[in-house]
Amino acid sequence: MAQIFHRSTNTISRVSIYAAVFIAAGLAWVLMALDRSPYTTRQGIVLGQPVPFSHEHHVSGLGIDCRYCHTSVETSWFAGMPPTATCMNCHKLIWKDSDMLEPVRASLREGRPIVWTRVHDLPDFVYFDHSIHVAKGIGCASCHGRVDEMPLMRQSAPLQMEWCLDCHRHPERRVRPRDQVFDLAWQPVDQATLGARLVREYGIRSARDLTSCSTCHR
Amino acid sequence: MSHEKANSLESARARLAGTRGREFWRSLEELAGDPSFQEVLEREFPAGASEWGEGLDRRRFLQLAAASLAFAGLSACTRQPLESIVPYVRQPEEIVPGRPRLFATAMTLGGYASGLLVESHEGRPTKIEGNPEHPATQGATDVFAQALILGLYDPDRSQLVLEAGEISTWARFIARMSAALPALQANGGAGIRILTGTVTSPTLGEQIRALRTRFPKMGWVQYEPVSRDGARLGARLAFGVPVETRYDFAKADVVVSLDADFLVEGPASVRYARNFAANRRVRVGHERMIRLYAVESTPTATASLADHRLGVPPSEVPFLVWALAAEIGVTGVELPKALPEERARFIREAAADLQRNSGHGIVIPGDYAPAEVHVLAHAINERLGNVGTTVLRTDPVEVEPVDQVASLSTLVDDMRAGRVDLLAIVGENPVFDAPADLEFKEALLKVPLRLHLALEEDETSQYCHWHLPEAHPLEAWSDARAYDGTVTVMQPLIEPLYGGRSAHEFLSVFLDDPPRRGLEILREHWRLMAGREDFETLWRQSLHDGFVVGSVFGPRKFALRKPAAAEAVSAIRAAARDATAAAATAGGAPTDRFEIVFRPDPTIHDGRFANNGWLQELPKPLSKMTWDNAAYLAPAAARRLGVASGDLVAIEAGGRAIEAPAWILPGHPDGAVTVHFGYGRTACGRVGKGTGFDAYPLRSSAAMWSHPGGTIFKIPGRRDLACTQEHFAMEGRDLVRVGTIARFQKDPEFARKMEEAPGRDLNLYPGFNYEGHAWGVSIDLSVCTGCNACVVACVAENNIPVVGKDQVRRGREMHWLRVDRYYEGDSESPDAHMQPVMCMQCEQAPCEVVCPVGATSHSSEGLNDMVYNRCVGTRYCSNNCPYKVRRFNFLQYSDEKTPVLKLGRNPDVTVRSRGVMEKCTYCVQRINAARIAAEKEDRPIRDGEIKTACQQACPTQAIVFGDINDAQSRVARLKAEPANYGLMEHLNTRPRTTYLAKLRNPNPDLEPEKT
Amino acid sequence: MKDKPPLIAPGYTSATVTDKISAVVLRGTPRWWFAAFGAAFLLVMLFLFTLGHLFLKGVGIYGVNIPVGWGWDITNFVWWIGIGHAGTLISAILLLLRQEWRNSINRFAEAMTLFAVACAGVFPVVHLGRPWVMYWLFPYPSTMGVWPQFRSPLVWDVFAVSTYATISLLFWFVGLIPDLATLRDRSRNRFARIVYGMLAMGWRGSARHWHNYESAYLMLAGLATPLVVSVHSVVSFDFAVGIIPGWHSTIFPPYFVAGAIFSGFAMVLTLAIPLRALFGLEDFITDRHLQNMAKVMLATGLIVGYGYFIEIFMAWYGDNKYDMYMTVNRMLGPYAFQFWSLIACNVVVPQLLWIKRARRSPAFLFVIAIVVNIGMWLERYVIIVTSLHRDFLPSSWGMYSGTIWDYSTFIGTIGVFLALMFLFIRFLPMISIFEMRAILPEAKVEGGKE
Amino acid sequence: MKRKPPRLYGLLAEFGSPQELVEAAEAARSSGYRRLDAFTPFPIERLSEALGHRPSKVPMLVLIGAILGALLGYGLQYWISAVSYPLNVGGRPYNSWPAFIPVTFELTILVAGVFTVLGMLALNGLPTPYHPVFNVPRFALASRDRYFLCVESKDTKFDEAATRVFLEGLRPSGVFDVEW
Repeated sequence: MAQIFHRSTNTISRVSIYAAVFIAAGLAWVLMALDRSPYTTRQGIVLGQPVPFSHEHHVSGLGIDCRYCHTSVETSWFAGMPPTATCMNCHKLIWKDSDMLEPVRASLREGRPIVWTRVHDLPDFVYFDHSIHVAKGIGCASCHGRVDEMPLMRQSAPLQMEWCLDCHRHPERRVRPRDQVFDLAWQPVDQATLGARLVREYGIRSARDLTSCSTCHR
Repeated sequence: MSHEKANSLESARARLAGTRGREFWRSLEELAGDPSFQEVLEREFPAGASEWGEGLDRRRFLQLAAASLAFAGLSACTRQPLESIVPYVRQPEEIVPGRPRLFATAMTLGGYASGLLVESHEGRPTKIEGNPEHPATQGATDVFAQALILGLYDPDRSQLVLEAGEISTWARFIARMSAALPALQANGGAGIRILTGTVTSPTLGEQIRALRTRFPKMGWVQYEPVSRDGARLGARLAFGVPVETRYDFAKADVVVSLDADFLVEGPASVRYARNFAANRRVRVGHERMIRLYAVESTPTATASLADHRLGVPPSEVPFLVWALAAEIGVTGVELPKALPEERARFIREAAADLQRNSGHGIVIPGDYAPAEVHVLAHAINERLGNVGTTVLRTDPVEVEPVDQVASLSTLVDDMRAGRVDLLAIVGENPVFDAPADLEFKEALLKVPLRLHLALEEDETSQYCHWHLPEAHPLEAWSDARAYDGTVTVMQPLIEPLYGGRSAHEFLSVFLDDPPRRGLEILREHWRLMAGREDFETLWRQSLHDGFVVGSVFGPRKFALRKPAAAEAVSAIRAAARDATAAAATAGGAPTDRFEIVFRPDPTIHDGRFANNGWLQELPKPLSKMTWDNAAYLAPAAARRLGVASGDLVAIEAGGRAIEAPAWILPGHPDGAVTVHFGYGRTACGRVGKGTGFDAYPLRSSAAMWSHPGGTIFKIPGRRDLACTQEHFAMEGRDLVRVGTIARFQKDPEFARKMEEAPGRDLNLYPGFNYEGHAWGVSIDLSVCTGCNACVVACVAENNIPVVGKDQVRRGREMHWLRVDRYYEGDSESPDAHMQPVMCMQCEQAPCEVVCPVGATSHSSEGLNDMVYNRCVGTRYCSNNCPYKVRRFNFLQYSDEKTPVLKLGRNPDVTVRSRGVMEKCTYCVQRINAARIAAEKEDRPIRDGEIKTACQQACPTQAIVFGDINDAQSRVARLKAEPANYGLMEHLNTRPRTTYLAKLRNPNPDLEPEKT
Repeated sequence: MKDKPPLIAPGYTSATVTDKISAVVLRGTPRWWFAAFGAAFLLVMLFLFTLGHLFLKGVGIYGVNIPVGWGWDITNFVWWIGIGHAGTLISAILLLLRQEWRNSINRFAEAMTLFAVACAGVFPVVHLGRPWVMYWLFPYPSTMGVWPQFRSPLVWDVFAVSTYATISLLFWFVGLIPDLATLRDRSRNRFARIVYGMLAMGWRGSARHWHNYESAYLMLAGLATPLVVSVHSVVSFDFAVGIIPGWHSTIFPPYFVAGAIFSGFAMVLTLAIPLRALFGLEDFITDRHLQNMAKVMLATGLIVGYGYFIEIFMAWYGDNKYDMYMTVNRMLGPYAFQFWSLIACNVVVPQLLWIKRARRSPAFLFVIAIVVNIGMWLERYVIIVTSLHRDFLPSSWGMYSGTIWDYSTFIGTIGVFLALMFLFIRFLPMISIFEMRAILPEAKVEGGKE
Repeated sequence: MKRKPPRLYGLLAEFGSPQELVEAAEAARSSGYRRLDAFTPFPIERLSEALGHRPSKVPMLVLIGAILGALLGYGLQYWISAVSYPLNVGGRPYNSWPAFIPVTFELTILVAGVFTVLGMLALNGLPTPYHPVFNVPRFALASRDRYFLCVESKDTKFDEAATRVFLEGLRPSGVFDVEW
């Protein structure tokens, strides 16, 4: 009987068997990476907006407090989006004929709301409440990042469940004094002791409470 | 074949006779092994047929085959689509985005108002509660109030002004009217007729008065199919003047109900239910119960709480009242002769009991009982000295009480005689629901100009020149009086979705030029009422509270006419004579002869709610039937007729006949058949079309609520009825645990002893312990009337979808909370027991253990969480749930296509999609909201701060939710009661929902205590 | 083997055995094969169509409801898994027991196992409300940070079934290697030689090969034996772990396993009898094989019957009103017909196998095998449906019946099964050639070292 | 000292029956040949003895696999249920070990099984699609009904001429050169 295969096939066949294992593992890894990649989470991606609003300019530049625009952040699950009127409070005086702001003026003129693209968008089956997080001393920056350094708004955290869980399991790592909540630049001196103390003071519930499903899902 | 069926039922009867004592019997037909029941059981075998949907062509085949392959390639990577966020241009001051607000308003049914609180999210009303401050209704609601929201968003509501079927506008209509009016005004408006329902609204009354001054000769007709003519006429006969009677069950010890469903039906029912329950609850240390005797011509939910029940054909009721009056010793009344002993004894004991408790008794006649019954009831209460304590008489609440049938028939005569030039029908549907003998439609067509203001394009609009969309109660300004006279404000929560206008605005077209808007009209009239000075404060106050403080009618003395009772008795005699005479002449075998009882449908009322999916799918309190009505028959009667539930029968009365499916209703008096109005709508929305049969054709102006001489016979054919509970026996399982108060006093723990529950230490594993809150619910079976308010409340609160008749028949209804109904005792007059069942939130939940993906697990506070977005849909949890309270989205049930329906959904509860399991969560969204509020204020959650939707709606406050770790909480104290027991506790599931055994308070003389 | 008929008809040599079996694969395709495969393929298309409709409309197209959350879907799953037991059992346990007669049937029994398990695997997926998230049942690091819930028998199923599928595949393939070498060496067609050559991985039948091979084969058998027992036990846990009367029963594991073997052998007979006729292999799959299998069926059938009996006995003896009601309801309730026909199929009819003449007649065995297949399907149907449709609260009792979609899914999987089976017998030796050689008289080697 | 590789891989003798082969193998071994291999259509126990093979290492690999599988199985479940995301499921403890046994068992079997097969292949140096013995045309019959004995040229005692004579002495039906 003549040989069917060439000598080289010995090596090839053996190598390919082991290769297969690594290829499979590799694929799995790629999938998982993709699932956590900015492509999926939109982390750090700047989305198109009708008006190129700069948090950097308004917050660090002009020193406007978060609550000036996001009025209901302390009272409602929804932080609140400023109505056109709020913008115009200032912009009827300054930059009042810049083309950039035309959509805003138009909105007020025609009574048509400005349609922004959501940057931080949780799935509809997740019930996140701004007011309680603020009340328990979770700073804006903890989730939204250094907004004061963002010329254009972008999502800074992955906003995926494992990320939420991380904080619900270890609130002491994120909690800050209530009066520092809106200070985006605030840095802890000794978070370990501070966190432990604040968790006690603010009566932040145990991880077992905070990781119960119905805490966020209903 | 009807013979053999009869025989099989006969054998059932025989076997039933054998059972006695606390033995429970099984649902009739099954016991009889009736083949037709097997049919009901083997629900249409090739069910799949209906699933084919659109026809199957090559392309669809390939499409499907491809889909199945494509499915194989689904990857784990899911990316959310971009969403936009749209702020206000100018944000209203008072609105905090994301925070719901509550507004006080009201709804009317049969003209009477009940106070409501409506929850509104960014201007979208989403949930209705009772207004706890309202003096009349005190925060309780009935099913209709709960379902009002769906009616508001009903996409089938009429949306266009129609002139002769052509699209038109309000402006056009107004122009036409101002053109037409002068001519009509010429003869003092003699040709004008306005047809409304019962009117208690002061403002509307005022407007009509104004109209009359402008058109002195015009006619105002009040008619609605479900009204209280008997009561009105009775009052007139008894006192010579219109009198409103209301009852205070809080002070009563003995109640005799004469064909009255007073706990579930009628303008005052929710309040009556609350007071009655308050007086019937038994707790350690407070061990007295109000006693209820019920005489009824058709089984009612109220009677499921009765200690003694007597079912008789409607024609017998007057005799029993007569006998009662005689026993009580009402002057001028002596005992009727030839009363069967069993009934005589019942009346005798009831009378004795009443006399023992004179001043603390109530004899309450039903709204649908004939005038004579009301007269005698007045006399009896008078004689017993109940008047002033438990029975209160006031001026009429209606603006102008009239005999509605009489006023309608005069209208019809006028129309026939051509005396009517313009008929304005305001919010009523007489073409559909007027008594058949009047032949309203034919008369209507003789009227030159016919206007119709209504919520939907119904049977009447078809025959009117103008159809005008009416504003929904939640869209309009108005006012109305509650049953006790309290003036109640109705304020709009939302601009009319479909450009509708209120009755006020409609009448204003004939009054003012230009017509005024509702708010203006209302304020104007109120300014008159209030008198100038403090008007604004009164207005603001009333808007806030939802009613005018102190507008309740105080009780007054009315002199009972001496001869009234005697007259009533002779009237009864006369009626009986006529009936026998009629029967003698009437054809048909005497076995087929039946008295016919007419009732409004328990869920869709007189038909005005026919297009409300929530109410259509709501099981009827007693038959548990959905999406249909039926001819309810006594088992014995069915046996004689040889019919089984679902078989078609023809019912004939007064020369008119209808076809209806029969339904065997245990406890229904033999010799009578009950049919419900409201179904068989021919012109209504998609939901109501083609449901049930129309019973109005049998109704005549002479016999509005019962017909003495109808005939029934079986005809070929069946109608498949969608019933949510097919098995009514407890199979000797201690599900509803019943005992008399005597037994309770002897052995308070009797209920617990019925089935041993394993001790808490009996466990392979160490259990979890719950520090902090531990939520639980207690349900008091002694006061549950099975009125279903909790069910609809749950549906509204939790975005529970409507699945339709077909799916219900497949056993796929979605109600998280159901009211189980069991029968006990003899099939001809059994005791009915109601048991609300929702998720028990078992501490050792069988469902959780078997979920492969952990989609259901326990919260740290002992809630059995259900995470819809994690569920893969194995249904294993439901299989393993002993209470079968889990519901599965077998198909895409929640409507995602109709935008307007989305407005009404509760934004705090996920809308479930196809393929996921769902169930009661103790309204966890409310728990979380309350917790967040409390934690923001650094305070603990107060007991009673959280109310589940079912608890909030419950008229009798049978459901109590709270923290069982807090020994002082109401729920904890209830669970400490000896009568407290858990359902299926022997399975060691440790349910967080427990029940208080159902206690009865029978009269020892009528029912000696068994030992 | 005194009076016993031989395992291989006399007169065969290593050469003739090799040629006869490999001929089936290497010689041209018989006409009937195309017809048969075509028919099976049509059913496969029906299957795909049904799946498509299912994924578009939802699991509601099936008859399932509340209270009966499982119906045909899980019934079919358990039925197929059960059938999937004979293969590994024959190969593994009988190998350990040195039952040489297994050698001529183990190969296609194993193939049957694989295909049956494949069909079974379909149902846990299609019965889901949201099949597209089925992968949540596997432990992988998701962005949700949540995992499967390992207390659930369904997760045990996932592991049991996938393990069983993998091990059966390995076992089957290892068994194939020497025969693949044979085909490599015998086939004239170059392409075939390359394919078989690659699969054979250069097997040379060297003494060292055989040395390791045999020990590995024995090891696999040793592993597969407890596995095969565990798999159906785990499947039975789906029910036994539940608290529903009629499910919550400790005897389920043993009698499910027995039932599995019972139905498995039934299916082997159902396939073997026509196959040996079609390919004229009566010399290798002799009547003695059929009789042995008949005896196994009789034995396991008796165990199953005992299971039924003891279940009823315990309901009465345990004096639990819920169990008692369930039992009576099974026997006299709306599903009494299904119950009694299962008793007839699984307990009564197999008793005919006591008769020697019955065991000797292939036609008769074939009929009995079919009957048992039906009976075992009914058994699962009765266990699932009658237990669920009336459980604890009478208020929630209901009825169940399948829909045309239930039927088409089931028939579809039968199509898949047959299609795979036909491909197998066409392209691979359906009888293990080398193991047949090994039991030839000429294979015996006398004498030896002392 | 290095010898240039011999011309042949070895010499292959063909026999008609297992009996003859076994005897030939014993003879070859007793006359001092060590680098021997025999090829047969089915396993023959005595052949291994004749060629003096040591007990197979497969069982050891199986044991290792089984242990790894068991650890992996229980470890996975424990970590997931008690460490990674502990949830109160039906009041059961986080580490409800009785419920974790089935999966542990299945993984034990799975890993052990995979080790068995891969181990067997590895020990047999498979896959070897190309092998010198395939150069001998008649070797195709090794998978049918012929029995071969091969003396490899690597054998210290191997000498092409002498070995051929020796093999001829065993009365085979033929002796062939096995080209590299």
